[in-house]
Amino acid sequence: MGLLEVKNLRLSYGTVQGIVPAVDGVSFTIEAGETLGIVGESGAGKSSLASALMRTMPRNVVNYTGIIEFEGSNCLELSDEAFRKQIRWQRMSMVFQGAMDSLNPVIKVGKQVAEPLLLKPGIKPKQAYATAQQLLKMVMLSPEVFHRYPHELSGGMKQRVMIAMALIFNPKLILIDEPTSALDVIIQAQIMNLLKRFKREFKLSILFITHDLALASDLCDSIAIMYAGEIIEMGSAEEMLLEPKHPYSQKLLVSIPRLAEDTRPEFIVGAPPDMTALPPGCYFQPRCHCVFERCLHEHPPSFKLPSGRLVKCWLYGDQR
Amino acid sequence: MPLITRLAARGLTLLGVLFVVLVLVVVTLGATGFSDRMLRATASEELRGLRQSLAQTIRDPVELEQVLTLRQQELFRYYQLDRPWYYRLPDMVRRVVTFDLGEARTVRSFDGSSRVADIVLERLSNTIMLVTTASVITTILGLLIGPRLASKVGSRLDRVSCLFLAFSYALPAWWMGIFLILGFSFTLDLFPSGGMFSLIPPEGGIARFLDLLWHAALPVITLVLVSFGSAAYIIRTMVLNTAQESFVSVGRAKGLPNRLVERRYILRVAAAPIVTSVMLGLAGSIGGAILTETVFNWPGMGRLYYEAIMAADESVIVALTFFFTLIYIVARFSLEIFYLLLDPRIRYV
Amino acid sequence: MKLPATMKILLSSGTGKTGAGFLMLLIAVSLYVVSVYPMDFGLLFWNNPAVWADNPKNAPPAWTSIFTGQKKVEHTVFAATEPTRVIPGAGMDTLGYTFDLNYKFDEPSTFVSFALHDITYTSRPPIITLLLQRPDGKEMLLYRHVVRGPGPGEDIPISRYMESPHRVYLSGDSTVLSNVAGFLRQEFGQDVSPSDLRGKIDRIIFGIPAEEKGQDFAVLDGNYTIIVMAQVYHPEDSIGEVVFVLGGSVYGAMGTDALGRDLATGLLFGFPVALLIGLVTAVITTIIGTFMGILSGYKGGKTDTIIQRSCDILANVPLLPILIFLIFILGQKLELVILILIIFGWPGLTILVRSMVLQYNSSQLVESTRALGASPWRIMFRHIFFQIAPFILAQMIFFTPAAILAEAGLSFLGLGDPSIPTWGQILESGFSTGAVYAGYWWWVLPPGLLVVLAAMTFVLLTLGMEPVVNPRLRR
Amino acid sequence: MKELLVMNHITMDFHVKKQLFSSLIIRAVDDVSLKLEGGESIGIVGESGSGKTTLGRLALRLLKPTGGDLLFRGQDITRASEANLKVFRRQAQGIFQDPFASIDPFMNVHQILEEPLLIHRVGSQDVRRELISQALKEVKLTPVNDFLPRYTHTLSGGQRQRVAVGRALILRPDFILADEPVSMIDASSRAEILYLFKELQEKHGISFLYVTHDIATAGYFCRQMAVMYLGKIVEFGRTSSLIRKPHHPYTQALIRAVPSPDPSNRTHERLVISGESPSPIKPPPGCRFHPRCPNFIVGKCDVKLPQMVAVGEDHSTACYLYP
Repeated sequence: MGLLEVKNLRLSYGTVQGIVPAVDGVSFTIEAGETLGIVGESGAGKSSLASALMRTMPRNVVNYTGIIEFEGSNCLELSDEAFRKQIRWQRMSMVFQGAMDSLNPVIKVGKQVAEPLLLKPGIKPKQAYATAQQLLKMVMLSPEVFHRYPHELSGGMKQRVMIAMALIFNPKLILIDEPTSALDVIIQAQIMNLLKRFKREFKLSILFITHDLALASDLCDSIAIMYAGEIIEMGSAEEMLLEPKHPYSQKLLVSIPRLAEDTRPEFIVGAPPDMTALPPGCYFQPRCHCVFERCLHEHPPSFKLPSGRLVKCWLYGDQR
Repeated sequence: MPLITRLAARGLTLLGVLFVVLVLVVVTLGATGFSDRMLRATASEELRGLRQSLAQTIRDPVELEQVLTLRQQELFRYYQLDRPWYYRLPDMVRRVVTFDLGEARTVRSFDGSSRVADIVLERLSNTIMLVTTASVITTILGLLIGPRLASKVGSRLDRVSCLFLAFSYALPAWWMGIFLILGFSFTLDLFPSGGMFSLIPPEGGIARFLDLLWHAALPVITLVLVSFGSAAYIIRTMVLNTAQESFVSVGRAKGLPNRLVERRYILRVAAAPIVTSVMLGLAGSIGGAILTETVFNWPGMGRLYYEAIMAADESVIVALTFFFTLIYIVARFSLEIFYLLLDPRIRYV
Repeated sequence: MKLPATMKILLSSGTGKTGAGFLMLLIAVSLYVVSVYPMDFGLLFWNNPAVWADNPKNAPPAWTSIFTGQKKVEHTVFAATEPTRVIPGAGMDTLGYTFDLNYKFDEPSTFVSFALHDITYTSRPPIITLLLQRPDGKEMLLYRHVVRGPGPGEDIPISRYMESPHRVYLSGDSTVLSNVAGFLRQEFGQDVSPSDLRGKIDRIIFGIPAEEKGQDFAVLDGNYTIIVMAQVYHPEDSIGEVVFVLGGSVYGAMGTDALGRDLATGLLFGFPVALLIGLVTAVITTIIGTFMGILSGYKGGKTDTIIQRSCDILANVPLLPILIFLIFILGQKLELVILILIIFGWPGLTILVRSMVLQYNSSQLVESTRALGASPWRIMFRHIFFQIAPFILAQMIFFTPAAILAEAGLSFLGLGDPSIPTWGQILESGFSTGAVYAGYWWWVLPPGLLVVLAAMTFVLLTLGMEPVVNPRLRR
Repeated sequence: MKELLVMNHITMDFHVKKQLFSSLIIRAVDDVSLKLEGGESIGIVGESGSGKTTLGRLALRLLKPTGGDLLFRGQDITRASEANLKVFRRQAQGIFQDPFASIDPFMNVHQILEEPLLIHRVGSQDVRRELISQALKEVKLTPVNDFLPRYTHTLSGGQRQRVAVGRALILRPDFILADEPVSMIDASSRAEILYLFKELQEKHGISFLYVTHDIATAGYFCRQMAVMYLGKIVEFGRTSSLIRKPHHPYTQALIRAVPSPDPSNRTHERLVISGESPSPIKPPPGCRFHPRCPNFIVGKCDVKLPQMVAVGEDHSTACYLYP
């Protein structure tokens, strides 16, 4: 029994063009202390998945079904208020994308970090602030940052504050959504080192969301690749990075330019699918280099390979 | 300190505004010959009086004319009527700036003084009282309603309210006033149709105050009705914009109760622009007070302005234009300070 | 965003639809008025007391009878230019004019009057007789008039009543008094002296002696016929127009004011005027404001400094007091009002546009277009302008009610342009003559309501534009 | 090959209004010299605040440099007026980071591609139409007629950027500045744009200045590379040698920080320099990098600015570690 078990999660938005699926029947499990990477390109539904787990979806959600079992309780059965009181931030917290505007500009950093703790009955403000100070120290920020306003900090510092903030309740699971996409490579490496250390020291479970497969390799024990709202392949980091099975995963891996080797990066022809008008059959079929007759008409289910890896591709349809 | 420099820059600009308005007023008066006519009238008034008193002592008509001509030249020199109007310009500006506002021709203060400064000053507090009360009520209403609409944007309530807010914005203060007079004063006879106190004001502090409240009710309701629509709408829009920011969803995700998120993450952040826009609108409603006071016969500066225009009393008009600008500018400057206090982002730039 | 798309979004909201509907209404009424009314309506009609002389003063609208339950006399004017029939006779013709009057009111008329226009004759002056046929079968001679004969040396044909008509206030005319006294004596056997009937004429001609005590005459309902007979002695002789006025206590669709002016006509004329004030001011303000804003933001340097300083000052001036002052000193001209509104209106927009343009200045759009070698004008008005166009359109719509309200407020203070009647002025005349305190609601409420309608139209359109300007609100 | 674009000791200062009458100077680019030869490609690599973007804008003369000279085909264009730059504007084009922001959303593809032709008054309507369809074919937006009437919001990021490339290409320029052209594009489409660049370079002999924070894509596309830190070039060299044997500690740190998809990554922390790049308002004295440098020599690095020294064939760096 994993820490977080997601089964057949669906999330759609109601828009002018009609109902647009964002997360389309996603299932995965995160064990305690494990890190799962969700990798996908823009529009693949990664961030919608995160908001579905944290229940921070925009208002125009029309379809929100499935099972999210976290530490034994089904989150979808909890009322908003119960979810907020029992789970959100205390047991499952999140580091948001775009640290630049994720902090309240008119509240001092220290108070923002301590804020959720301050609201807990029985906790003295002094205690809460001390915890916040300590967390800031842990993310390698100087103590004076506590009294600063967000706009006085650099992007890297803000992202550290966001990480400190997510740790205030010492949660079991942290969702981390593109933590470094706006940062420079060196700062990115610093942050990744920090996360790596926390993961090790606190036995944290992490759901790491990124568009960058290389970055995912820095942290993740297993990796799931998303395309058009679905997980099309999922397996251990070793398998996924050394021997991806799905044509999309393969192409994604070789599209990364490498500094050390002389291999030419490759690309996938065509554009990502329009979520309002998905193609028939496999969603990846119009761009796939291995496409055959069946792909055009039938949507592939997840096939479990002997190693335990899941692939949504007809190429593996006969290997049960 | 950049904070002080910013304020100084704003202050300078606003003083510039005051000065430009003043010059505009004075030049308009001078270039249209208005000021000439007024001063001539004053001079000839004085001469007529002189002629009457002199006629008692000087019997010789030729001599009388001579004396009068001499006196006239003297007076013209005194009023600087012997030179084109623009020579008087610096002097006029200086006088107004130093609150040496001169004498009114026909308008009088309540105790009969003809000094413009007396007339204006005794009315100033009445206007400020009216406008401030209305502003405070409007802001509170706006803050109660705006965020509520923002949280339900697109709903039936929001759409209906928007219609109502549009109606409120489109409502002219004077007409609203007339409407209320017709309804509550003429038909229902619940409130007085005008004035600030009853004809014979009741004795005693509390009774007097209640009398004032009774008289102020309709004008205040009028001002609130015509301005709270735009105030609520501005607040709704700003709250709506702020609510889309990602730090708000972070606040929610942090497990903070909804009310707290609304207060600390939306209202608090949007406070600076909200206060500015709402107050700016209200500073503009000093103009609206001119009309409201006229309708309700409220003895404030607006009513005075109307009376002065009807009586073509130049010096009162100049003084009032100056005062309206001054109040407006003081209000704007206090806003700047307020903004700086509310928004840490500005403070440290 | 393209214009059709903008329109689509605008019309997709309830507020936008309502606003557009109101706008159509305003435009339709305005077009009607412009095509029917003379341009100098204000001087020729509205402010010309002679035109309204026959009307009842301070009369409420005719439809108010429905609510009061009492059938008030509706002010009616019977006029004819051509005779209903011509009765040939020996040496003379009789021109007959008949008007049917269905009298179904609960009260006598407030007055009756009779007027003759443009009479031409050759030999003998015509004789005109006014008769009233009553529902009780009795016929009443009201008035007889012999046109003044030719003076010495007057040319033939002789014209009379060309400049000013021959008007008789029948309710007070002495010959009418004696005619009515005669009628009473003959038909009802009442012997009264004409002077006793002063002030009772209307009650008698539309009534019969009352049976109940305390009342001398009761209203006689039914069909009356007003007959005008003119005896002319030459085929060329003509009568321009005969007019019989039944003075009512209610009038038309919107009632009358203290001068007897038909408020409906003035209110109708206010439509195109309000639209003109609003749109002209808004369009010119927007053009200047946008131009200056783009110029200031894109050019920078000295141009920017100069424009910014001017804006800082002009935008901080309290508008209404200055407007009042300038109009008072410079004269009550509508053009002047519009001019002043524009002068103090553009800086606000310029400041907004400038700040938007500044964002675009360092944008990749402007950089890439500059790198292509595009001229500043092309960048400013082909690229930047289109990016902010929806916003500018919204601002323009938003300016319109502000201008309408400002003019109305000014008019309300008695500073309106006297040659052009506006809603504000109609209200002002009501307010300054104490109509409010006399309860003449029909005089003060409709003009204000129309100001609200016109202003609200544009506020609603602005609200409808909201999702266009702020894409976050699009759903 | 002849020198196409030469930057001689270019300096760029920005004035930031701080107070009513005084302003702060930010030196975004400090004494940078660079030569771009015909048909060549140089990558400018650096983090935010390094001045790489400013350098790119200077190369297109979108900014007037505060100091130094800018020569294009031997002609001094440092202070030329916009009117005199007409020829330069035709021969030098730019492709910018955000293909959504750099293209007018009110124009369809046809109008976007026609704009440079209209600005430079090229050809009749028929000629222009022909040129446009040629350019679209070159950036592989086919069938051409499907794309001509489309607005950019209906295109994917990669397609939009190809429209931008087409627009830059249509005047047959000699020089293209590509400022982070692939950073906003999905990873799986990046290589496509880079291949397109390479193809155009080989086919038309266009020179590229490739400004990026991503040393990996630059490493693939550019023959030479300049690494910038706080307004200065700290290392310059042929890409192969610079990436294999980076000399400057900053370049080394930059290369180490680039993640590669290796499952063993998660088992150990990456070696990384601490701290963040300081503000260019108050750059540190001496070597700009010394406060973060692991090899910092007290009394030397923090005193005097190191000069560029050759450390190999066509490879130089500004660091006291290399005499």
